[in-house]
Amino acid sequence: MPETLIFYALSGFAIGASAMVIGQRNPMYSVMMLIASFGALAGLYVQLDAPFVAVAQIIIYAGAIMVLFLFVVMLLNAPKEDGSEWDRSHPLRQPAVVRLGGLLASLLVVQLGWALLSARGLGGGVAAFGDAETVSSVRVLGRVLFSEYVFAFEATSILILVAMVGAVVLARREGEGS
Amino acid sequence: MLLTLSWLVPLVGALLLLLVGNADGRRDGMIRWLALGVSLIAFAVTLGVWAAFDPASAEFQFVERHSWIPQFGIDYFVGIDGISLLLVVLTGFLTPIALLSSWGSIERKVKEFSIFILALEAAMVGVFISLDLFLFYVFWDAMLIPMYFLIGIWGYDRRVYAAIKFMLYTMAGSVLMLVAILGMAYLHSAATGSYTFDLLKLYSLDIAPQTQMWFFLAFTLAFAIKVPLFPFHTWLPDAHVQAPTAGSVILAGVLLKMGTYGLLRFSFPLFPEAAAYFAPWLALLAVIGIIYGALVAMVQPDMKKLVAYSSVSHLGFVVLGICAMNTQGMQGAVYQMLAHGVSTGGLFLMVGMLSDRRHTRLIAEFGGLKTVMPQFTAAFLIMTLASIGLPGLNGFVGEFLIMLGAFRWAPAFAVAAGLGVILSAVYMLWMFQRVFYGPVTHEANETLTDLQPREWAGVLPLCAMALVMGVFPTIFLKPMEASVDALVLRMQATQTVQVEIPVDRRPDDERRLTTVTERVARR
Amino acid sequence: MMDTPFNAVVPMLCVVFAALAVMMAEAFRGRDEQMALGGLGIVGLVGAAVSSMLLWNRNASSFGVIVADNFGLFVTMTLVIVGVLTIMFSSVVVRRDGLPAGEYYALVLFAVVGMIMMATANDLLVIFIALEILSLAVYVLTGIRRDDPRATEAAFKYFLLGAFSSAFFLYGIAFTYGVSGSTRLDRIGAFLAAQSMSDSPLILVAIGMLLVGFAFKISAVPFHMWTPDAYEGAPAVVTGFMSTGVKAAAFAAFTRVFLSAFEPFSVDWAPMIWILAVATMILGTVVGVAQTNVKRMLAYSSIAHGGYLLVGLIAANDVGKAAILFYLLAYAVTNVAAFGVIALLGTRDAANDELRDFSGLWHGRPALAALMTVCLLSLGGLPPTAGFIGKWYIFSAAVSAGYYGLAIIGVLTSVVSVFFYLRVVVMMYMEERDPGLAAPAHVGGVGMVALVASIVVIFYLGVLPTRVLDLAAESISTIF
Amino acid sequence: MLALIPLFPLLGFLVNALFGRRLSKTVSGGVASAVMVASFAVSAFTVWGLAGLPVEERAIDQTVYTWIASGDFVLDLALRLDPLSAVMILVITGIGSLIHIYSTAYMHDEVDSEFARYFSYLNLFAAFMLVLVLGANFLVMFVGWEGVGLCSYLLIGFWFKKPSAIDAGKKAFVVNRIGDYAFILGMLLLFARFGTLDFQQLAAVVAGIPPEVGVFGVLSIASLLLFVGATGKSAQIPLYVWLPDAMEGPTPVSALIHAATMVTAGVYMIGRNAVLFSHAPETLMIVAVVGALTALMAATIGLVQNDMKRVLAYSTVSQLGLMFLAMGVGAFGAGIFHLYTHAFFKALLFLGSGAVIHALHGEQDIRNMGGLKKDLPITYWTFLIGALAIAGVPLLSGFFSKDELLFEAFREGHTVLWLMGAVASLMTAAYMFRLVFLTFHGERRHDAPAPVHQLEDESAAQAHDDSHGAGARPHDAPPAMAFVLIVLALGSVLAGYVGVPHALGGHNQLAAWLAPSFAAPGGVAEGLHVLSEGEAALEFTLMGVSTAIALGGIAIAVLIWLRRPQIAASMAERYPVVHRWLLNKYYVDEAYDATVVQPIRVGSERALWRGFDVRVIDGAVNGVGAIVAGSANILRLLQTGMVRTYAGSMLIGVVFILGYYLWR
Amino acid sequence: MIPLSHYLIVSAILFGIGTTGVLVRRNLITILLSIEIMLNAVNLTFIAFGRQLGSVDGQIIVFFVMTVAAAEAAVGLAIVIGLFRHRESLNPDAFASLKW
Repeated sequence: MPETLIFYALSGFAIGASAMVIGQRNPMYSVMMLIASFGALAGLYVQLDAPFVAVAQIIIYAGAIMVLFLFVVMLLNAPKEDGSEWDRSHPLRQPAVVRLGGLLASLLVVQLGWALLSARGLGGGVAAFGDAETVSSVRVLGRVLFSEYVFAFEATSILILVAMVGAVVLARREGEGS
Repeated sequence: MLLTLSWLVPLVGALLLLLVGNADGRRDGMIRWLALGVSLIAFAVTLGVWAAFDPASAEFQFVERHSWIPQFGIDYFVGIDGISLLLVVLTGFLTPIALLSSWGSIERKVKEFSIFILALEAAMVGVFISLDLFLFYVFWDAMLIPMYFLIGIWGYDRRVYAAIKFMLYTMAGSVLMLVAILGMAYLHSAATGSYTFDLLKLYSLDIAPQTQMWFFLAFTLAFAIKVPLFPFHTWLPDAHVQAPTAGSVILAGVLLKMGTYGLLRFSFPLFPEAAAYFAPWLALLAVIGIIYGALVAMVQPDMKKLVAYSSVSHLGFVVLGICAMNTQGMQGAVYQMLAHGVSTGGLFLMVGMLSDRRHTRLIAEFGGLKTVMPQFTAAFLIMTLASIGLPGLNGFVGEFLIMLGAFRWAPAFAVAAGLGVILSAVYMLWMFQRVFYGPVTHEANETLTDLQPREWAGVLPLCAMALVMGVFPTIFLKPMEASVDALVLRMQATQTVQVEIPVDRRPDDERRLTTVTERVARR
Repeated sequence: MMDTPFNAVVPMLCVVFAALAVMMAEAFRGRDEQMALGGLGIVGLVGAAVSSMLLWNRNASSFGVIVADNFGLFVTMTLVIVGVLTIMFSSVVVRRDGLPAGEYYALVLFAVVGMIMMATANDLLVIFIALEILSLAVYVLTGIRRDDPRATEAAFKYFLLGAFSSAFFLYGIAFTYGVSGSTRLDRIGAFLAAQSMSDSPLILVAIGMLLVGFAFKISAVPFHMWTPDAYEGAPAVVTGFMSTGVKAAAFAAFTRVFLSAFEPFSVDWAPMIWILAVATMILGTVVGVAQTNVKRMLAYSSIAHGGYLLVGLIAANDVGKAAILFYLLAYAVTNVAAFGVIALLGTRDAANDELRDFSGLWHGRPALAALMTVCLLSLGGLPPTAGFIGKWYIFSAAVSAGYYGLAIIGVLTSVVSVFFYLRVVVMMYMEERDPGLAAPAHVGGVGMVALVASIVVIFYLGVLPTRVLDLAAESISTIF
Repeated sequence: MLALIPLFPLLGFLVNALFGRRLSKTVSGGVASAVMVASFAVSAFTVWGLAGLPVEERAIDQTVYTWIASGDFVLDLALRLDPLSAVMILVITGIGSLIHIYSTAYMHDEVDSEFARYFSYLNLFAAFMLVLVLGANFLVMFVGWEGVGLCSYLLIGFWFKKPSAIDAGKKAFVVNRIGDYAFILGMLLLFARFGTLDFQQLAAVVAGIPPEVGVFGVLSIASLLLFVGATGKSAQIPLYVWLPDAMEGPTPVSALIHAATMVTAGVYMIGRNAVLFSHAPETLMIVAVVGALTALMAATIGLVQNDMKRVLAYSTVSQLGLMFLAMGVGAFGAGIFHLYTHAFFKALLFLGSGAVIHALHGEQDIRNMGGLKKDLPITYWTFLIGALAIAGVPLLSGFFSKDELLFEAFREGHTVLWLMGAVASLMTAAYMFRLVFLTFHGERRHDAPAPVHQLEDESAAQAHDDSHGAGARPHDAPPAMAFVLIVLALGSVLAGYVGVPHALGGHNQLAAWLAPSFAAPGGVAEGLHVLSEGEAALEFTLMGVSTAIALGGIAIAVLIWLRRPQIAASMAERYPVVHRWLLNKYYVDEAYDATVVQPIRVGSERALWRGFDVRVIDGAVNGVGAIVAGSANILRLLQTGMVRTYAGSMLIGVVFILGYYLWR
Repeated sequence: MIPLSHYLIVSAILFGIGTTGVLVRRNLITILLSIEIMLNAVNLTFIAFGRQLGSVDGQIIVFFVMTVAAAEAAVGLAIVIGLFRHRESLNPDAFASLKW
């Protein structure tokens, strides 16, 4: 039963932290909350026999990407959400419409939940299948990554290259280059 | 090869003109002569086709077939029978006249104008000679483009509206035909395993009656808009009024015929059962158009509009003749197409000359022109009378044959259509009276010049043709006879139309009729 | 060509190397030194084209995830053409607008790499990565004029919504993976084919989510909202690139995924796509009518064209698949050229992409006006242009699959679309030049060559399509 | 040979039409007259040849070429000369020649080009008229039928600057067209039913069908339609309204076209199809009644008209009515006989009136005339002869023909019709002499200013003034006109002697000559009706009555308009309604205008064009465009520019798709 | 034993939260964060499915997703910086000059 308890605790924490991310106005706190949420998710990954991913989650996600966010937040020095009212003459620019967006999102969750609950074969315990050893083995992971997924891996390098070039091009100060 | 030449000559001519540098209009004169020369050569080619045409045969002649897009069974497949022959010749005949008419009125961008006219001719000829539905559709749609530019660039004040309306209206109808054409090809492939757009093969395709109905409607809508059949006619007054003279001449002379030609060549023979079912309805619309067009023409203050509405009325006769689905009706219909091309083309030509001189087309702006322009008046009178359908001129033969055919089919339609005979006299003569008779009421009209030699060059062939067509109609009826008979047989073979046998027949008619009935029986 | 396990990626590699070469060259370029960077890119693209030709009919496959079947190669060729034309037009624009040449060309080439990858990928994950490669490159290209707030805004909108949609797409992949245990299309297909038709809600959710991802990229309604804004804000030449390349790549992947892996569920997805197609065709054309900015208008037009392509997808027969390919090619050439004209008419300070900027163009630049007209007529589907044959093909696919309703809606909307294409023609030919406007720019050199070449291709495809139709038909014969 | 007859005038037409502007008046007038005389010569020659043939074979056929051939409808341009058409061509070419000659003098004041134009029209008319009567089938006849209508239109509107003239021309054409419409339908019906339009073949077929007594079958309908056509051309109720207006044309035109030849085409047509009509007795009855009514009605109007030519016009209508009455009772020979004599005296009367008008510089109102007897002796005497002839005074041509006509009506038992005819005759005599008296007798009133409504052709009036000088005494007719008047006067006296009835010891050669034309081909030409003893007596009696009527009418005229002019005025005062009613021609024109013309015109303009065409149809077309554009303008507003709305739109899509899949 | 569906539902809820964030937040940074939440939600799904299937594929895909997320974040943040330079604002609604 502790397993279950831990699951609910972690899930609750992840959901709560995520809700906090979008629930308040200071982006700095949002980033912090997101890191917290990622932490909780890492816990869930461990529970799912994916310790390596969990570590990567903490190191890469929380450690690198979120830092980047933090860096930008501080760079821009815009701690508060810009609450100034822009042109609202258009009916679709009314705040109510935004609330409708929230409603839609909840509808989406309901749909997904409905689908998941009505699907067969999902009710069994998640760890009942396969071999936990294999699944959590970094060796297997590495072998599969560099055999089955080698092309994707290489492609990712192009992706990162594009992102780098792009970020440089866009974020460069005016008048620099060319 | 001759047939291909007949549309290739103008097209190549247009491309050649494209190469002539004429940035500042210095070579306008040369270009005019070049264009005229090309169109005359094209006319000569069509005459050559006529000369070599065998009128005794109902088969398609000068057939050329080259594989074009084999994946769909699309061929470059052209050929003519007696029906299309004459329309091709008409096209060849009217284009030089249209070009001539522009000499006085088109001052700017002469090169482009000539190119568009020649391109238009190529597309129009293409429409009439295509025996492949795809090829036909290509020409059909391609024809819109030069016409659109002709109206839009060289037209009068509301030209843009008219051009767009013309284009969209016509397209809206023809795209449904496109779907039906595709459907036909699909049905053929379902039946035989291969796609084809070959008209002759599709003729023999057995289509379920229900499907026929839909396809027939799709085809017919496209053609009805082009004709234009009431109530799809409202693009016509706008297009006609706004088009430059040459455009109006070609529009009235040839373009409208494409609709009725389409009915004859495609809608009816492809879907004979549907045609039999819908013929009365079409005829009803045609008759409404005849009367309605005439009544509305009567009260038009604008000469071009008047002639345009008169076209609605005249073309109604053609559709009625086609619907009758007997020899007289169909022959009359084809004849009326030619006659209308000549007489209405002539009317537009001459209204255009007036408009060039006075920059107005309002009837009220004229009056008493007979005093200042006697020659013009005489020529106009001939065209007016031709349009009215006076015996001895071209309009009568077609109208009479149509009414004869219609009467044998459904007398009520002929009776109603005949009212058009009365009304056409009313509106044409009324206009003639207001424009040419009476004292000269506007000062500007007192100095108008009479017909110039160059203008005569355009008017005279039309007048002569009106007379020749009225006096010696057999010249034109003969070549189409075999084709029309074959068409009639095809239509009647698939339906139980009572062939009315006259009580009294002359011996030669007897023979003709028995052969007809035998052939029907043999089917 | 030798048979090696890497054959299938050769076209992609050519372009990758060209991109890298461009970046290197840029790095070593002197401050004011002019370099034919675009030429390098073209060399790479030509290499890709040559290798694709060599690979034709060989059905090569590499790493199990990249398949250079004829289908993919056909799209590759299309993309190469798009890339070459884009680079040719860009050569004018980059110099004029002072864009960072090296990065610019590199990004274009990387985007092409992503597109080719997407078109030839046989794995949902690779498709996703390819999608991201091309998307990121295009986001950046959209906003490459950093001095232009509208360009930045466009990039931001495109990016945000793109990221949003790719999350859905990814979710779809996740469900697919969860249900079938793999991301490989062949395996998914095999798994699903073995399934009984018991409607598993998960697979339907997966289909729906994937549909969202693709629909976004091909800007199907209601996932089209980014399109007008991004197309309008981006530099015209980039718009031309993304409106064709991205769409072609996305459609290739879309077709491949839905007609191979999810083919057994076509009963489920076809009606949905039917709805999307109808909405897309109608909304694209109708709203296009109200536009006064030519780029924005063409954006709506490209939405509508996406709708026509969907029609081919729904038909889901051999005709339909080949029709998609042919249509993509015809549309790509035409649209690139049309945006090319707009790009060439712009200046550094003014985009000159409003309708009135085209007024009286015929009098000043008759050739340019004529070329633009041909493009517009082709987009409108009038003979004798490529667009006409394309529409013909698409609608025959619909008709032969029995979708008469779709065909009728399609042809009617195409009539409406002709209206707004004609508005440009009206402006160019039937209006006098607005006296307040500067004389239109002179166009010469590479840009003109590219334009004329496009027009030649448009007419070639419109008059003698046999060869290309054959290729398209061969393309679908090798797979699914 | 036959073709030459119409070809001559056609040639004249071409010469004058193409080169007329460059020809002098002498040449163009000379050519025009010469071709007519030539045509007359050829006609006379051919008719001579025809007369030499045996009675059964009296027909000359000539097929020029096949005009229209379509399926089983093969129609030759074929001409046929038979006794009936022989009479007609002689009348046409004969009187035509005279009128051409007359015109050379009458129209001499026109400028050269107009002069040539006039003669070209006149020649063209003659050509078409000859085609009309020579045509061997309906369609060829129809060519002539329409052609003469056209020429009539052109000639009525010859003075094209005069609005009333061109209006009249148009009216004539349009009203004729209404008749033609029925005519065409009749032809269609005949062809559809019998497969031929050839007169001979048709007659042969119809002869084999029992007459439609008491039923209204195909024959009756067809013949009725043809008759409606005839009412248009021959100015019968209800389509007679154009003829009085047609007097706007030059007077010789009125004489030739609107008195002697064209307007009789309807009568001729019925004669031509005697077999058909006699197989449709119901139609014949209608013909007779319409003819009688027209005769009577026109005569009443003629009594009060003040325009010289209009009086004659109504007289023509009335006389045509009598002819139809004859045709209607089956007395085809009598009808044609009257047609023939009428051609002479009515042409004479018109030309005489033309001489008067010519002399008075265009004055046509008899209230402004009087006392011209002394100044215009030739005109007066010839006019008087014409008036006597039309009044039916014995021994003049009109007497014989009218008498035969009324006798036949009586003999066939149509007493009421006879009575109507008789009354009409009485009134004819009366108003003709009213005309004579007011014009030539009494005080001179012609210096009185012309009434305002009298619209004159300015240039013509100008020309008159130049040549004659203002205020000069009226001249009598110049030689060319005088010659024609005298010839016609002789004709009016003598023409009747070809048809002297048996009762008077004659042989009625005309009836005998015509008889084969009214019989079915190959059928037995009905032998001449040999009068029984009682009938001969009856004929004598009726002859007496006729004479009495003629003299009575003249006497009334003498009394009212010569001796006691105040009677006319007091009668007009006493019965103002009747007078006004008559003066305004029963308001028929106004009624047509109010019930047909205006509703069509206003309806077409307001309802059909501006209402239906522009608003409804074009409105629908533009409406579709507007709907598209409108929805475009609404839908584009969804594109708010705010990225979160876009995301929302996408989410709606997602939810929709998932919802569709999960809960469908 | 926690059922697979629980993980998936947690993931779905997270996904929903991310979606909501995109729609309702008026700060570009937060919106980007919301997208990160969505991607993470998907990651959870992958891993859960992978665990259930007993394969490492799910985990490997997650690595790629992380990479993609990083790349997206880089470009996204660069764009945000660009935007901020133009308008001095991070409100997405401020950037609505392209419309209709």
